[in-house]
Amino acid sequence: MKLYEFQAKEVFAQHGIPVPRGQVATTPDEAAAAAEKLGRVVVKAQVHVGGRGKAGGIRLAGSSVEAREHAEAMLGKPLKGLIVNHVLIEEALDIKLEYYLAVTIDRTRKTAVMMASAMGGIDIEEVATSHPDKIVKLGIDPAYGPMDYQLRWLIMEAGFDTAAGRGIAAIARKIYEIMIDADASLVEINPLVVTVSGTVIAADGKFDVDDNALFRQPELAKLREDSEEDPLEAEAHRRGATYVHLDGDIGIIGNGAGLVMTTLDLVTRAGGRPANFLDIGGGARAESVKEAIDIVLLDPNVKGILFNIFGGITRGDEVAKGILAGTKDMQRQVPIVVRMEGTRAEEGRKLLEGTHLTSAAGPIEAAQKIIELTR
Amino acid sequence: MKLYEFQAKEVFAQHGIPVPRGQVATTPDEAAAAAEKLGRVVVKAQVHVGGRGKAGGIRLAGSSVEAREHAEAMLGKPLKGLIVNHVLIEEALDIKLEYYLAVTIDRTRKTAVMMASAMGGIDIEEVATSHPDKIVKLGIDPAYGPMDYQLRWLIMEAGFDTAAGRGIAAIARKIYEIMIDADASLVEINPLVVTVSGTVIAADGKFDVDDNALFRQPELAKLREDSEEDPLEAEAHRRGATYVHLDGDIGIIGNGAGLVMTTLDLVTRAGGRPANFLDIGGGARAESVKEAIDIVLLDPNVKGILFNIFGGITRGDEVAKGILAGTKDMQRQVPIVVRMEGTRAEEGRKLLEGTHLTSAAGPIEAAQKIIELTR
Amino acid sequence: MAILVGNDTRVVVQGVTGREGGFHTEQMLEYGTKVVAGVTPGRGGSVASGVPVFDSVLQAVAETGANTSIIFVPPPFAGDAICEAADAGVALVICITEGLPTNDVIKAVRFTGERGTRLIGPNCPGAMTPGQAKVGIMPADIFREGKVGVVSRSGTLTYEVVNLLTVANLGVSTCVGIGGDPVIGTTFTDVLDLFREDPDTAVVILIGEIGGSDEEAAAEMMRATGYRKPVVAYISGRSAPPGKRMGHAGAIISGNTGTPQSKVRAFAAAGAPVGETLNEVVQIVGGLLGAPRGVGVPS
Amino acid sequence: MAILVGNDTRVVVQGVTGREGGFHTEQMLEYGTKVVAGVTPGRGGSVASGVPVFDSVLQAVAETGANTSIIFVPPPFAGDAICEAADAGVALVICITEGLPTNDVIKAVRFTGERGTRLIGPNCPGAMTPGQAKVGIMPADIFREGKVGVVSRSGTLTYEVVNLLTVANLGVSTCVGIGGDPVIGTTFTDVLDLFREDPDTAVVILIGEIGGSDEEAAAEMMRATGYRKPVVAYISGRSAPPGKRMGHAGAIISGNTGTPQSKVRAFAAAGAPVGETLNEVVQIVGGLLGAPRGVGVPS
Repeated sequence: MKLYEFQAKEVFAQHGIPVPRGQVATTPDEAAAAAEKLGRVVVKAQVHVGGRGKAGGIRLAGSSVEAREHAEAMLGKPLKGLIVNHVLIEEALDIKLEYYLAVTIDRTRKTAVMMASAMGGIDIEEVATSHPDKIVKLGIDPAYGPMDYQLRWLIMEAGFDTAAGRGIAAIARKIYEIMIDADASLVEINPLVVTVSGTVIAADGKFDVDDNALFRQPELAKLREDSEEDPLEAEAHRRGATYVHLDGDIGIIGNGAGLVMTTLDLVTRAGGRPANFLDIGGGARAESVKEAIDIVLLDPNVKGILFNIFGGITRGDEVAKGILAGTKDMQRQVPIVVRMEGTRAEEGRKLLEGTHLTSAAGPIEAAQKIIELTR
Repeated sequence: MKLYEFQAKEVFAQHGIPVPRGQVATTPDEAAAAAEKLGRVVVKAQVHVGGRGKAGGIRLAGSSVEAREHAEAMLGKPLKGLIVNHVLIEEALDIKLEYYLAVTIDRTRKTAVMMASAMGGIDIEEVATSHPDKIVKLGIDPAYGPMDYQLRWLIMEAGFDTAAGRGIAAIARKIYEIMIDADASLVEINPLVVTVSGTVIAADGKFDVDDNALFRQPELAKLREDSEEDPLEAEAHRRGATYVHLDGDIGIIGNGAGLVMTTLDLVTRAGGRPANFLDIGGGARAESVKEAIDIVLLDPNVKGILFNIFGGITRGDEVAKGILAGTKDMQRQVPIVVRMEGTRAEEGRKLLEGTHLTSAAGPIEAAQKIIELTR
Repeated sequence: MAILVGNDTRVVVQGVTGREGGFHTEQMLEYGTKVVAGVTPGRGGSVASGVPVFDSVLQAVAETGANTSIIFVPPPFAGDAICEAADAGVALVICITEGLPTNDVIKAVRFTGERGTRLIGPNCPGAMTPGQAKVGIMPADIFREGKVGVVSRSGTLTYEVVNLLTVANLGVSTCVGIGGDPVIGTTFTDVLDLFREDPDTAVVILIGEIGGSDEEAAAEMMRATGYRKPVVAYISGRSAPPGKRMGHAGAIISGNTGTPQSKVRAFAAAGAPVGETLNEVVQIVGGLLGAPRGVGVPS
Repeated sequence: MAILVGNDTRVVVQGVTGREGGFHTEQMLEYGTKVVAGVTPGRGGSVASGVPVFDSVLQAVAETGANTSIIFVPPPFAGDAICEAADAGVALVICITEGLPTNDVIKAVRFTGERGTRLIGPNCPGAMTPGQAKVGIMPADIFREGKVGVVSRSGTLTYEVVNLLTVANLGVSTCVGIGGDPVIGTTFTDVLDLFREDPDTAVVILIGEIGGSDEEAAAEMMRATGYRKPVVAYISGRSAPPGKRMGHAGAIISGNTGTPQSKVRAFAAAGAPVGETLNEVVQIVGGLLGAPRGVGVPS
């Protein structure tokens, strides 16, 4: 789950990381009022995309009139395909240096890793491609957290301004603290600005939360709904499904992430275009299978559904019952192909016999059949 | 440095440990007002001694009138030799069980150690003597802090009420958190009460702060002056001296804790009674030596002073200069014996020649001489 | 004894009184696995799903000599359960539980590593040596004994490939599900290291997926150490778009890392064939096992 | 080479540009100790007190091959400095700094222990092998080379006893100040273990004090392992009242622990004589060294 910049900065401020004075606005009036108080401001569209600035999502405003105009131009409009619902009005900074500082999970080290670069203000993926040597990484031992000497090393290796070193080290300690206390999977400050007067300040903020930890982060869990970008995914997640929206027309339902992914691959390989990823998980009951069909059909592009089930804990007869229930009062009639193997698959297949459902002997055959049926 | 019960409980409450509703009072009127609000209360004298209850320092009051009477009987009066300046007025609890729970430093394990006993409400030293098997200890790995399974083990081994186990585990985690966050060297809850209604609550609280960590605990450092029991020690510590007040009549000054301790031993062994321990530390300058004499003489019982100096970083000539300065305008004229060895001892001894000061060749001789001179 | 689990395995089930824990305890016992104890705090002294229940792993180990733990406790408590098992001296901990916070996994990995305890998972189907022991949740009846080692990030894909092997009259030496989370205890590299020394394993199937670089690391290890046993790989999620998390918390292409291209390339560089489908994987394996031993991987 | 420090010792001074650090660097160099580097972050590239200064211990070790660190940095930073040295691969870290928060020491002890680095101190005068190396702050001119190992919780008491040895025409093999804090890296037991194997040490003087049970632990180790080298002990603070902290953070009798009686009894049980005064200690040592070798402790 991703937080918006303004939400991330609220968390930063709570942890004592300096952020620019600012205010979030949902209307041009609010934007103007905020600018009135703050003076020279930047108006920043709150959406989860990279390259906001180039796309016109960050604009300088010298007056509240100008701030209102910028807000008006952004609010309710799409930016790189995503509708802007909030703008952040922030004091403009006198920027001397722009750095990059982040903490995230290093899957290989199996620890948190802190990353620093003197090439701030640019998408870090770009830096990673063009100047990989300009990104310095520090693995953090979970038993001790970042040590002073390690942060000194990081700051020195990154080539940061020596005078700002102490302030940057303090912020580095705090983003790690946030990672632990708030179960973040990414805390990123880009750019971390050193102002002309020497202050270090988080001019932008990214904050991804570990979804698995939301049970112990009630404050962050409340922000969840806000942060969903895709309305279909939002609805599916509200209903508790593991659903990813894609841009094709064949709905895919299966049990187990790997199996569903592979089903997408097989459909794509056979020339079809999957409309979604939906994993009913292990041991799903009939009701949740029915629900899965409903969710997939929320997408108006879906012209057919492919079920790929390999029963382990999941029982074929339960899935079959769910499919029958789901197709009985289906919003739209679309062809369905079912491939079923494993625990109680035989019983399941028997239940589906004599219905309008198409059965397939294996996943490859299933992919071919659903493509034919939706062509 | 020790906190008073009411100060410890403030810290407890900040960390979410349940404590009885209560209020601190410095006058009988305040005590009565507090009791008015709280109903049936206990009036507790705030002094750093064990066995307060038996000594009459904890009294139940059914009314505000009674609370006022108890407060009047305690405030400004000595309890086990210490003047009571504060009383804590607290709601009376319906006690079902009294436990002991604490965290402190285990010097042998070189970690924090959590201690639990079902024999609460009694001085833990007594339990340690009479029922050592009734105290369960859990070493805490600083890399991980207390783990849930360890606390379950502790609670089970201590024989705590199972229903209260979860509440006790939460408090155990919090006292460790306090130990780390507030640099405590001891956090003790005795008794930890399980009430008739099943609530777990810290009915008493002890909290010793690691003096070495006061630099990063500004809030606690402010309480320092409050907590000094001995006025002479309070004054000496304000002046920055490492001073311990004892009940004899020979002032002892030396460099290095071990050397001063040994000097006390030698004086005691020779039949004298030391009035204090004062370590001028390593590399002391003349001014601080002069100051040391002033501090020792604040104690009206002091009839003479013994200097025992073995110079390492400390220079004999500096010490001698300090002694001369200190004796020039001494508040009271008392005999002084100086034993000096090590770095620049010769120069130091030369400076003292021809004065009224007595020199000694070794510490044993020095102890004998000061005893003779003060007899 | 193949690898990781076998006839010497003595299992303690953490969370034995839960729905999942109870069901799979019975399934494991039915398969013949030596499940010797269960643990549920506060339920010590009782019997559940046919095994004695203890309040702590420490007690269970002391009383029953358990050397392997399987964990079914809910996610908020699973990290602690892993550490408890390691602290009690259990040599192998298999965490089935899905949904552990990554911070808890990082801590548990550090903790088990320090004590020399091997952790498999979390969020994995477990490990199984057909004919000897099943310490996991895989459907046992699809397995046949044989010479093929299987290691996989996905549960159901594992069953799929095992089923194809059985249909092709091939069998499994040991099957290990390492789990689909971003941070896991035992990696592909670790399992390949074990299979290397296992005389019962002639060829290894490795089922990877998008996300992370564990497959690349394994391929690089094979290349660098001259891994002799043939490995046939499969990569799931080749059609997944970047930035989307495909069910598994770890299955996500972020920026330049975790792409299927990078993984396929790495295996190619290590001389390991990559099947386009699982059927193709099993065909290649069949060919390898038909060919004389020690010939290695066909290029 | 006696123990801990000797001709192979190559010292890096952490906090070399401070007043204390600078002064003692010069003193150590003057004694002939191989001080090869200093560290002060931000001062790398300069020279201080005659040694090259680096920004980090890592750099200092890489450039100079330092294997021993001595720490003079102020208390808020000393715990981190210990860890930095251990992380840079320094084998022995001696922390002179006084006033470290106990929590920092606990963490540093855990950290150094994990990396196999020995920590002496904090709040100690260091270690010295006369004629070879002084890594500490003790006044060198009172030392003579000899056969007596000295280990002590107190700085000035150490100087006192060394001085008495010198006056008695006896000398020191290695002298180790372990420090007076409640939690310390190297204990009496550890140092006795080292002296046991040291052919240059014939007898050991152990200077303990009230507080803790490190003396009892050392005595118990001697008893349990049949420690063969004669040890003569001294306990300071015999006249101290309970509950009062006598200068050293660790010198306090709390409840039943840390009493001089308990320590004296423990040494008696281990067959180690306890001198009533330091003069008596040196007399006993003199007697032992006069007697034929290997006779052990007179009862």
